[in-house]
Amino acid sequence: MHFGNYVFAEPYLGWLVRGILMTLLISVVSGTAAALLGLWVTRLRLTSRRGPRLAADTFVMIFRNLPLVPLLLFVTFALPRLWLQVTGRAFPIWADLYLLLAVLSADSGANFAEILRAGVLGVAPQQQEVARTMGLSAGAIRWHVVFPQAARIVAPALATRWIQNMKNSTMALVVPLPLGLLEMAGQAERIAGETFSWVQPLTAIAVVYLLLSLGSGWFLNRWASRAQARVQAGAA
Amino acid sequence: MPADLTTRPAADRHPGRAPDEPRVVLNLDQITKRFNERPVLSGVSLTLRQGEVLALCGPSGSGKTTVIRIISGLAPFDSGLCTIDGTAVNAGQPYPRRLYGSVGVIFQDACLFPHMTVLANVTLALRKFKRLPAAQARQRGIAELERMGVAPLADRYPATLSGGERQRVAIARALALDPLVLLLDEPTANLDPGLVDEVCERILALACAGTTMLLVTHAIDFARQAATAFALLREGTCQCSRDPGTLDHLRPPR
Amino acid sequence: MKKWPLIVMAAAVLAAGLLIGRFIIPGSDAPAAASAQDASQSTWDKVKDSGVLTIGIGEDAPPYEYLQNGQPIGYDVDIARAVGQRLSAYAGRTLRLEFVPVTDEDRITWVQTGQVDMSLAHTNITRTRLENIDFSLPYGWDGKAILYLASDGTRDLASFAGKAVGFKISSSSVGEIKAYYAARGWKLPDLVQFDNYDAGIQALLNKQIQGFTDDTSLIKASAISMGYKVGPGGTFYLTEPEYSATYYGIGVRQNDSLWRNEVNYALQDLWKDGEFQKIYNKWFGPHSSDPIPLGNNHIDAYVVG
Amino acid sequence: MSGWIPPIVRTLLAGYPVPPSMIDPSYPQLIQRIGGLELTLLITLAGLLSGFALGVILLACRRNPLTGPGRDPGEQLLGQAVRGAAIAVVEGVRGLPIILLVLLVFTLPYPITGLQLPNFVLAAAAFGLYAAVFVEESARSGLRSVDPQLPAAGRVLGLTGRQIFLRIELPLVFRTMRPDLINTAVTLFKDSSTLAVVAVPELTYTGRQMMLSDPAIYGAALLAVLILYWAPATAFSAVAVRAERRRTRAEGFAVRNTMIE
Repeated sequence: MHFGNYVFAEPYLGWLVRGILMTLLISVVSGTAAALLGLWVTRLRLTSRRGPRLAADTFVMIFRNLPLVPLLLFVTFALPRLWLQVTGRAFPIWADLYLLLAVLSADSGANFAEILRAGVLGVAPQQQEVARTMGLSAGAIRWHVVFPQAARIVAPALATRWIQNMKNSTMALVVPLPLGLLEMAGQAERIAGETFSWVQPLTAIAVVYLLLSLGSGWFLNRWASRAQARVQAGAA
Repeated sequence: MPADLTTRPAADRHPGRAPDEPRVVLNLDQITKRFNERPVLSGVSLTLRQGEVLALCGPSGSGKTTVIRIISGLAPFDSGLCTIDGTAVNAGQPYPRRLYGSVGVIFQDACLFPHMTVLANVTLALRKFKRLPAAQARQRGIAELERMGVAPLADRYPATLSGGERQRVAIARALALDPLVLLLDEPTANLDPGLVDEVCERILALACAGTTMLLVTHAIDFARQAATAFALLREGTCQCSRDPGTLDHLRPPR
Repeated sequence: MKKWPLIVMAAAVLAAGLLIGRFIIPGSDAPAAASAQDASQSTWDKVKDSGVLTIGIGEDAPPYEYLQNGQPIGYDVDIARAVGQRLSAYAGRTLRLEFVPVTDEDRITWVQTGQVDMSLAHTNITRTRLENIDFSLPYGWDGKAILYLASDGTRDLASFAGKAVGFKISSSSVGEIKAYYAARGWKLPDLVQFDNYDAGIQALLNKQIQGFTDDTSLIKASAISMGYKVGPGGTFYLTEPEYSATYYGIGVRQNDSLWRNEVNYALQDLWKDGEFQKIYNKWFGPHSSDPIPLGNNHIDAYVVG
Repeated sequence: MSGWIPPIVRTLLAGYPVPPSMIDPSYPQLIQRIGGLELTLLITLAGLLSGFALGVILLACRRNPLTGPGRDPGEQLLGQAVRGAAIAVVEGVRGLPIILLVLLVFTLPYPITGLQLPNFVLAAAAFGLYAAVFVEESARSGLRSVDPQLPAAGRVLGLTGRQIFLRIELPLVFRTMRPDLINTAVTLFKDSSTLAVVAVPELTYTGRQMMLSDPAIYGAALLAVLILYWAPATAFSAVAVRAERRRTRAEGFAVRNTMIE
């Protein structure tokens, strides 16, 4: 038995650092894409036109209630097969990263949309009316009046969901990816595979995750409570 | 309220009005509106000329706010004709685009955008609707805020303002767009008694400066001071006159 | 938010605890208390006393171990039963054989931690593994090659330089293929980690990767179980030559030579009276789906040695 | 085509058969033999029940009476320690991705305690912890919404702090927690799919094995799995939304549904 800190020795430390960077990349890219998707879907859900509204509602209903692991398994195994059969070209393995990002964005996007809708409904109706009498277009009303307020009203929920999205990047564990593209959990599994011990790599990434989620949680919540205080006091 | 304004009868402010009166800015002709099969307005007609201040009074629930919402395009109506600055608004048809921004509305609550500074509130439409460059919009915004006496608050957020200050900012925001007519929907109804005067004072000043306004209010005394014409909305119809006595029906019996 | 300082404090304590935990948690996954206490006692004594032999059997990996009609069968399972029978004879009592499924990640660890007395999970004898556990004499042998689609035409190992090649996680193939390519100055393949043979083969069918590598018997058997043929006229080919030769051993606890000897004796006795060959021929003989001739690696001399 | 559908469905619902020789006699057979959707549901239920109990315990630790006024410094210190531990557990579990929590729960207990537990128990423990955090949080926000006059009234009647917590506050809180509990159940149901990573033969793992090993089924297996997750999750979410709406209406909020176009 050896009391090692081999996780902090090469090459494992390098793998871990790489994994941390991939985790950050995946969570920031998918989080941003999800935020934009969520806004767009929210806008469609609240229009009076039936078609887009139905499509957006369906999107939210589907992706809010699908678990990520089987969804990722389905998408990263069935879609490349379909792509091959339809186009006759191979779907390269590194492009699974895009599928992963798409699934994470769709999942978080649907949840963002649900949260944002509650926010939009929380914006006083007169806010839109007064903006309209000022001659602002529907788009300008959305971007400058409704969405900024909606986001602030539900800021704590958005912050929580953003962190959830970061944590969801571990779902990449079920996606086959080249070693260079593995995120933290994948690298931990790789280290465990070579050292026959899960304890150290898992403990190491658990600490990193705690620091990431508690740290970003602290900043996001501070931002959220300030933002929320402003719109709530102002709406009175 | 300053003494000189309270003591002067409103009608005296336009002595010797010529028979060829100023052009009509706003004309409502037999506007009807039903809500859930219940008639709210059953034939409202009124005329507002440039420089006039029309006080629209009526008991609660008589449809005063509905009139304002119809004029500003926020609510549809069933029949009749609404003409603003020569442009007809027809029943059941979309509000003409060229009228956007030419009817300023002040709601009961100031309805400032809480996520923007006071100045940003005022300049938003200047930049996004009038397409003014940022510097010019800012200049214009500051000027309007100064006119309302709230320029020092330009960088504050609405949540930190008093009710009276908010309402003054809201007026500045509406005036920044140079509206043909300003619709005020009980601008002082939700204010603490101590804050009413500062707002009334500004509205009176606007009246003196010749701003065309439609003023919906419960405060009959204030209406008499500010207005040059009076309208009483009751049972879905409207009765207009230049006689301040029109409003007497509203006085609670003593 | 008045609660935050407290929460941050709690988080800091937790993080510090985990960091300190790093120094008291051993490098291996063995329970600190259990292994210290058991160090003096040989596994053989423990097995004789309790009458129970706990055997780790690998996860789904035909022909070594897989489920048929709900029963685990395969080469490893048969060897394990035969070895258990011999050990019963040595112990003078009938040992109850308890099979515990182990994953490829667990098969080394669980021997280290004593969760299983021995493990037969198509485990290659490698030096890194020998640093953590001991192995019996080899009871099977194979080589490692790259599986690829027959539609690509015949390919040699060099053609996979820089290409996407899948491997099974916790397999020794990843180290060996790197060493083989590095020794020849070829660009390393872009290695992709799979936790399942079938997953790798499906990705190969999807043309997401160009090859999948591991012990040839394992990947062949997986492909066959999925209904594909490997070799001329089949869906897949295997590269020739193999890039590494491998021997399978029964994993036993480190530095417990009494126990390892008993296991080795059992294997040797099986060999001597021909039972080993019978089991071997059942799975790898000329009539099996994936024949590997016995003796091509001089295993006989090694086992009896 | 239709010939293989019933076996697929049967396997997805009940899992692959487990050989008797791989069953540990020291634990009930049921939890070792079961698989597929049944196992998923059983783990959800076990996680929810243990999570509820653990959540209430965590909440009680967090509000323990030792930190109250009139306690001597030693008790205060102990109370603060208990409270800090409860907060550490809650924040720790909340800060970890569920896959990582599952991996930790499946990996750490043996090296630390030397205890060998069947997968089902470990899965229930992982999801019990996961659910406890939701329950604790929901109960805590529920407590905040309890009219402060009610505990005060209890105090006037001579109830002790514990009696007030158990008899007055908790029953009131449970009523407001109902939508959150349904949501937690849905979350557990969905997130139990992460157990596939540690080879627990629940629905996702079963579907994945089926997809990978049988080219004739391939994507259809996981499509079926997705539907088996989606349909109950959607139904229960709808129930939660209704419960939420009832709660909101009880609190007197109005809901508006349109946006200016």
